[in-house]
Amino acid sequence: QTKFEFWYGLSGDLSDRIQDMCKDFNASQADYEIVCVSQDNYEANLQNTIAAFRANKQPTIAQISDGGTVDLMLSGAYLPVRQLMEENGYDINWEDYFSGVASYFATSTGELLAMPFNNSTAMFYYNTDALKAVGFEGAPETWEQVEKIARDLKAAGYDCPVAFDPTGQWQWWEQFSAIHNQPIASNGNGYGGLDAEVLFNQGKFVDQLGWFKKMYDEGLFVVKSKATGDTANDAFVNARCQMSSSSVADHGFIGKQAVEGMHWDVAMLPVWEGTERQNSLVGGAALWTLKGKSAEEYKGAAAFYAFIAKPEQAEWWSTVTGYIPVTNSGYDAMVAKGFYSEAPYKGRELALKSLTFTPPSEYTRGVRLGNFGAVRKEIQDAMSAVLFNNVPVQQALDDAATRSNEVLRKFEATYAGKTLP
Amino acid sequence: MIERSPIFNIVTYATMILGLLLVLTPFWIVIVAGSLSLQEVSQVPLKLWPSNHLLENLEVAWTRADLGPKMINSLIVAVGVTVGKITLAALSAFSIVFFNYRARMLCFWLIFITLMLPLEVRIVPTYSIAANALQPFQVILDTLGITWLVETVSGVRVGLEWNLLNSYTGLILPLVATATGTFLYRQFFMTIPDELVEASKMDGSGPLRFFFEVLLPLSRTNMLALATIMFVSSWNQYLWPLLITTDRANFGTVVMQLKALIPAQNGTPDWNVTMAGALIIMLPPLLVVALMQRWFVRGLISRDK
Amino acid sequence: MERRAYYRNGTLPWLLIAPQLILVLVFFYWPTSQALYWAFTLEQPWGGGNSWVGLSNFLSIFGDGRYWATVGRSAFYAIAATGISMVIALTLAMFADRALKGTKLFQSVFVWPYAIAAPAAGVAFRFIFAPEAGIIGSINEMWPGIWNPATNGGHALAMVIVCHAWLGIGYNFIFFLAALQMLPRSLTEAGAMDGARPFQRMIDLQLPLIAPTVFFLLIMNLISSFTDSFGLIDVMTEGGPINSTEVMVYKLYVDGFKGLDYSGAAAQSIVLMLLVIALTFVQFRWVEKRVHYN
Amino acid sequence: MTAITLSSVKKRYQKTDVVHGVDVEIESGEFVVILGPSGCGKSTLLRMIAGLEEITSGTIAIGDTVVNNLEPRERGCAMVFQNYALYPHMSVAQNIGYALKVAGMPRAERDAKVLKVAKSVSLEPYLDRKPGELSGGQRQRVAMARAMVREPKVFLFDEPFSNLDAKLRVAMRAEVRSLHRGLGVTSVFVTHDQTEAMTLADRLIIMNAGVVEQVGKPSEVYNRPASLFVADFIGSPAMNLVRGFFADDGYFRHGKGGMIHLPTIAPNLLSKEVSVGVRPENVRRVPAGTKGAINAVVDYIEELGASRLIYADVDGSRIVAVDSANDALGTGMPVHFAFDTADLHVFSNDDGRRLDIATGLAATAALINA
Amino acid sequence: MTAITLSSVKKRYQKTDVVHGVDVEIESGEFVVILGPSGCGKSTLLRMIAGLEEITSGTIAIGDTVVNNLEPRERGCAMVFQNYALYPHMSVAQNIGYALKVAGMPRAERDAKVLKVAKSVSLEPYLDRKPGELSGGQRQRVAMARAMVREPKVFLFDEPFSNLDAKLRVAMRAEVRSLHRGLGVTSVFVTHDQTEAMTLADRLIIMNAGVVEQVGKPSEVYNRPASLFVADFIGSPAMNLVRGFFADDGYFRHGKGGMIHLPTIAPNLLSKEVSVGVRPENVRRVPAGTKGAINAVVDYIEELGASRLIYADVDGSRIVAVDSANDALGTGMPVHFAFDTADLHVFSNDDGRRLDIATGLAATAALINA
Ligand SMILES: Nc1ncnc2c1ncn2[C@@H]1O[C@H](COP(=O)(O)OP(=O)(O)OP(=O)(O)O)[C@@H](O)[C@H]1O
Ligand SMILES: Nc1ncnc2c1ncn2[C@@H]1O[C@H](COP(=O)(O)OP(=O)(O)OP(=O)(O)O)[C@@H](O)[C@H]1O
Ligand SMILES: O=P(O)(O)OC[C@H](O)CO
Ligand SMILES: [Mg+2]
Ligand SMILES: [Mg+2]
Repeated sequence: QTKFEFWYGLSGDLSDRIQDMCKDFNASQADYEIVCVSQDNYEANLQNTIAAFRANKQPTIAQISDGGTVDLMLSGAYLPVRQLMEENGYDINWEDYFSGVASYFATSTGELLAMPFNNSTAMFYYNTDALKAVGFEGAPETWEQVEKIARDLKAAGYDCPVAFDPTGQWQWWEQFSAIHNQPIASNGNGYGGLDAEVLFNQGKFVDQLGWFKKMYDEGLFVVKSKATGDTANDAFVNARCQMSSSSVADHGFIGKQAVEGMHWDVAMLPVWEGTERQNSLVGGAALWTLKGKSAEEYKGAAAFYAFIAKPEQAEWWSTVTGYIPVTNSGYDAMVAKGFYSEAPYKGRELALKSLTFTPPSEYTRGVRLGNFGAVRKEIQDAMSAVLFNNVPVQQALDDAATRSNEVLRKFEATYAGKTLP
Repeated sequence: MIERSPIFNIVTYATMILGLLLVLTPFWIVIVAGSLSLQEVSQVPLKLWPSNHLLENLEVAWTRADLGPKMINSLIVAVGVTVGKITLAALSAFSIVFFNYRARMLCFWLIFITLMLPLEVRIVPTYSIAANALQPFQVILDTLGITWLVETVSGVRVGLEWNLLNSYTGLILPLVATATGTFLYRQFFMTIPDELVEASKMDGSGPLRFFFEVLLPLSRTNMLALATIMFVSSWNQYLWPLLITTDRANFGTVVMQLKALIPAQNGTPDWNVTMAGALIIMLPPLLVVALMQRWFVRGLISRDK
Repeated sequence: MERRAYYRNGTLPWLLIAPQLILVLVFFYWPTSQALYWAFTLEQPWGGGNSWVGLSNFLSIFGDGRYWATVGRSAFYAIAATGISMVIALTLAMFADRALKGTKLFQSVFVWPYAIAAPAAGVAFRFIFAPEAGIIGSINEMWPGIWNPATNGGHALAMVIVCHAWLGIGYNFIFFLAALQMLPRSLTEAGAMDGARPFQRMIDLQLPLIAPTVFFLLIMNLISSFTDSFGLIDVMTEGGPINSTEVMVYKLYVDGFKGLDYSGAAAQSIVLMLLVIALTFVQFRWVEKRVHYN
Repeated sequence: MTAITLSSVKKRYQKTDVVHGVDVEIESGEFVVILGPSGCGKSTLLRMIAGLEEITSGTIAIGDTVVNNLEPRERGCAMVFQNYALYPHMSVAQNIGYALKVAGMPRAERDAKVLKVAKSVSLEPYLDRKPGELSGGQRQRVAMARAMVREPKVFLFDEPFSNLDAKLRVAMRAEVRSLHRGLGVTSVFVTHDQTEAMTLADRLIIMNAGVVEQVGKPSEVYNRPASLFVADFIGSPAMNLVRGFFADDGYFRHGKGGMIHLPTIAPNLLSKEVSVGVRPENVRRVPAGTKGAINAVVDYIEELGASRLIYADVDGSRIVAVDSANDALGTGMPVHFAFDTADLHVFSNDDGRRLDIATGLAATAALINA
Repeated sequence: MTAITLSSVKKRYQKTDVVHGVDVEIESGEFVVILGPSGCGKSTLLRMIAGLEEITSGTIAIGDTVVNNLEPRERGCAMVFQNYALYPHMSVAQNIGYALKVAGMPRAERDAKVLKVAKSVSLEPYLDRKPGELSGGQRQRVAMARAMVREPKVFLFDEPFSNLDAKLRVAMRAEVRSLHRGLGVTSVFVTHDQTEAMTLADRLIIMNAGVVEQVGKPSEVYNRPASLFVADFIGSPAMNLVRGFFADDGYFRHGKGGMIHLPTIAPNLLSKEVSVGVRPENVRRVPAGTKGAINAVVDYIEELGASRLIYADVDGSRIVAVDSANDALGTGMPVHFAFDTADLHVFSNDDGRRLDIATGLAATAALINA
């Protein structure tokens, strides 16, 4: 029996589900034993994987989020998943994978480098009881609506109309940019080469951040984060905050944790009135196979990929979490079953709708920036600085842009001579 | 005591009581919060008197952070580091103080200067050495051409590798080198009168006999003091285990688990459980210090820089 | 005093010191030399190779306003934490040294913070200072938003510093008390005969006489605030909000391990090392030369 | 005038009584030395006078004031400590002037006073040095200057010379004495060195185990020790003391059946258990066959250069004699001693007190070997 | 038989010569004391014999074996250290038996031997105590027992009594001597206390600054000091030494123009810069007007109990005399001294060596004030 490791970046409830999955895999066959290790979050997993790789102690499989894609692509440390599966005799219909996923995790020629696994997009959660109480029925679709509802809620004595987490740059910035078709970086968000420069200090996000600030100052946005000791999700499920934005992956968690008697629903991220909504970005992570392992271990990894790609397995995963089915056929099957038409899963189909709202544009197929984690951190800091320290929006974003470009230049220099696959 | 001035005595007691409050308040809050129920702990203002949920909170914290095996790991690491440090420190100090060889001061300084290279500042490269502790030797062999020589002669490639990640050895070994311990032992050994060495020489005993039969028994107090300090500091290690154990389940230590106990990672702000967990984690070194206080203080005093 | 009683033996001393020397070379000097090397190169995060870039890593950190902000913050942190901790410990030690009845009890409790792991204290203090829970929660209830370390950098830094200072009380207390108790009793008595009252004796006699200890602790505390603050910050604020609690050691960890900038982090390591060495050096020069009376 | 009065002064630490009730009066301007073995309570007594130690019971008065409840600074005493207790971080001038500074004396006045005192003990050239840069003798002088500058009513010294080497000690003794002669301040000086005590004291207080054994002039204490303890303690080599009793047959019985003829011994001593003492320098060697001589056998000889000590055995009792003869004398050889009865001291074995010998003893050697 | 032979033994530390070339032979069974001031190299010499210090040049032989290159344990010496150097963590029995244990002697035999030795120094009741629970004298005895138990060929003592109080020191002296008498083992004893040296030694080695000044019996050294250094060093109070020269007018000139008549002085000394010495106990007080008496003025008096020391000034030279008279005498009063020329010592000021006075001097007081 061959043992191999799988490191992932999920914790809490999602981590427990992965452990279930690993158990099932181990039970399903006798040749391999997968050891699944949680590294808490995506950043830590990327960091630990790198450290382990440098130490020649890497796992066979690492779950790397969207933001780490370029870091992996240039690392020279992975085995393309297609090659892996082919070599091990698995025939996968790569065309079946959802196009948004492919555009993020595949080469420019469309070859998937990593195994799509848990994919998502950002959603807007809202407490229907509260909204009703201030006379709003249905889903908020525009930020104008959100602002009004928030005001009404405040007036009605709700402390926290909208939960805002400045470390949630993914939903508040990346996804905002995508659905409003705003560039994050030049070179088509970096797809055109490592010499891309960030552009978030121009365009709509500048105003958006200004709006966040206004909302925050009026007490309509309330900061809920790890640092405050009450995360946005916690605040939402406990009805302390009435609206919140986060991944569709949390749909399962919210359903389970929402306090007794609370009614809530989910919507696509709002847009500003008059905006032509674009498709949102694929989030979540894919599974990368790392170099330097034995053929046996690769066999095991391939078997594992095949296992999670099985329709019933994929369906189970989507059910217990909130992640979207990553293949078109999987999605169709679930729709056909009526999965999305009933609570508690109703609403999750909006994620797919959001992802496929339009065909991907130059700025909505994904982000290809090296050391993107560091750039994200800059945005988090900029948002915090504007909110908490009253730094002028433009100045904060310019500052963040300068630093981000330094990060990108350093990355470019470090990989001088290399190009994106 | 010279002055009988009651006013000054009152000032003295008042200050000390204030100090006591200052020192004890955090402990008190940890205990109180650790004994509250979830509702009680979420109340504002906080109750300042313990409730009766301590045991159940301890239990929840214990299972949530998987403290059982982590305790054992911490214990293994702390004891291992402590024993290792004391041994190495005693041996090195013995060598430096009781033998007269040219390089002894150089050796002492080599060891002593490491005081100025705390783990935190050399964390990045230290991690890589932990991945292969024999790396320096490999590099030496490579640069000397020995690898090449052996390879051409025998066809075998010399690949020295000793991985310390995710192992007790890795958690312990890099922490075992100790400038403080060596320094402390050296200071103590220097107070051993020359005559005692000479008496034992006249009695016919050699250096090792002297070390085991005279020096070690005499340094018992120091050893206990050192052991206390070392135990506390190794139990309380945070960054190093955090870095070199990717396999937390098997090699994690309790202190690393603290972060896992902080609410917001698990949903509800159950600070009561967090505090109960913190209590468990604080307790062992606190007990050691409280029990060893006498020696501990004496040992530190004799250090006197 | 130099010793004169030595053993003569060729290999034994080397055998005795070898284990420690090897550990020191492998785990201290080798990594340090590596850091030194990296500081002059651009190292690929996945270890695929590196290129020599001379001083550019240093130039880029020195040219970075945020780095200097971190340096300034570290200095402030170090001075504040050291100051608070030492003043409290010294005051307690001075009074404990009077050895009134029951002092022993106080004394043993004052040492306790020494035993606490920084992250554990961090967790406790985080709760104590949590804006919506614990004790501060009630103050916030009265004046909403008056205290919020999650959004206010100043509050966050203050919280970390207070915790760090608290942790140092035990260690500083022991040393101060030891130093005070090592002062000959007759000096205090001579002071009393000369007519000095207790408080005046503290200022005129005890304080100057324990100057070596004060200085030793000052340096040890400064060094510890520069290096040991990691666990505390990681548990309490992770450097936030907006880097307002990011000190040098935390930044180099963040840049190196989180930012995957091994080279920049190595350069920062070197700077921090030099700082610590400089402090230690100052201590040796100063303590030996200035504050020592035989 | 009485400068210091101790009445039934007792000191008890937790459970141990250390000073058992001392009554002494010290006259104004007197130089009194407290002498006694280590641990007998000398320092404790001195420190109670200084106010550094609480008085368990009894009273201490300085001048006419009972000082029991006064702080040290209010008693007008100055003290010189055994280890000098100089402030190591202050210069000599600052050390001397500290008391004045504390008292709030203006700087100029203070400086002048410090200078004057420093001159009087020849410390002028060292005023800017730290104590660490001074020799032992100089430090000692700083300690003295520091005491003098306050112009105290009483000087207290606690073994101030015990850290000095022999030569310096002798020199400092002379200095202290001349200082006292010059200032005339009442002084109490503690020591366990009898030579120091003898040479310095106007009056001696001999203490033993917390009790005052004798108070008196040095010559009185030497010539008429009031107790066995004093007899044994004062004088070097120590007084020969032989335990036994005066039998009514005219013999003094002692040792292993030894009998010494003492025909005219006072009847008041008869049959009492006593110790009889005679100082070694009062034991004379006499030629063999001298009438009334005591016959002894040499144990060993100690050469002292100018003279020698003969340690001899008299029927199991040890007798030491100072001898300045030069003849060859060795272990096992017979010697013969005599002494004047005037030099005889008798002490009760019960309470160790001196017993007075009724007059009328023969004036010369009268102890005859049985 | 010669037990220890030192030939041109030198010791140099880095750049300082500490022992300058010592040649001494110590006879078997002899008790030799090395006496000299602090820092003169006594300990160094002793430690070279013990093997604790390397010999820079020269040879040391014990018996017939040159031991220069032998380890301490191979030399058959046992040593008693100044601070006893007992193993604080071992009981008395273990301390005494440690050397035997190291030598691998079986337990039973060892115990028997330890017991025997312990008995011989009356330590039996204390065998189970730790050194910390013993008095100074008992510790000293343990140190001695530890040395004895190995039955060494040579005993070495390095100021073994200097940590004891005066009384105990005297007692221990007697004990060491009786021990030596009993065992007859060659002993070398280092001290800087002359009384100790005088009373213990068969022969004295007087050292100064790394050089042997004189080797001889105590009485020889006292009565005929070979050098100025020895003359000044030996004897307490120290010999009166007056620098000056014998003029051919029959006067010895000294001090502030002082002149002493010395009519029959040997011509070999004329006009040389010399020091003239006479011991205080050889200076007699004579009545005023005695012919040939020296007139002096009392500086001060030190009472010693049995006698007193008169410190007096003779034309700017200080003279000390031992006086046993009892008359009132105080500073500034005139006194008159005389002494026998036989008691006179003369030393060259150039090299400090003793100069022999040609015979034929007058037998009595012959120094007359000018
Ligand atoms: N603080 C104390 N607690 C208990 N006992 C004490 C204390 N201080 C002194 N003693 C005891 O009191 C006795 C007298 O002590 P003191 O210092 O007066 O002796 P001393 O005559 O000055 O001796 P020395 O010549 O050694 O200085 C000693 O037996 C000592 O052990
Ligand atoms: N290890 C050493 N290095 C340099 N000089 C030394 C060393 N040991 C001793 N000396 C010097 O050698 C000289 C003789 O020292 P030694 O110990 O023999 O003196 P001593 O006669 O025994 O004196 P004391 O009576 O003080 O013990 C001293 O001046 C001392 O300073
Ligand atoms: O929370 P997830 O798994 O949907 O992922 C969110 C983002 O993609 C993180 O980069
Ligand atoms: Mg005393
Ligand atoms: Mg010596």
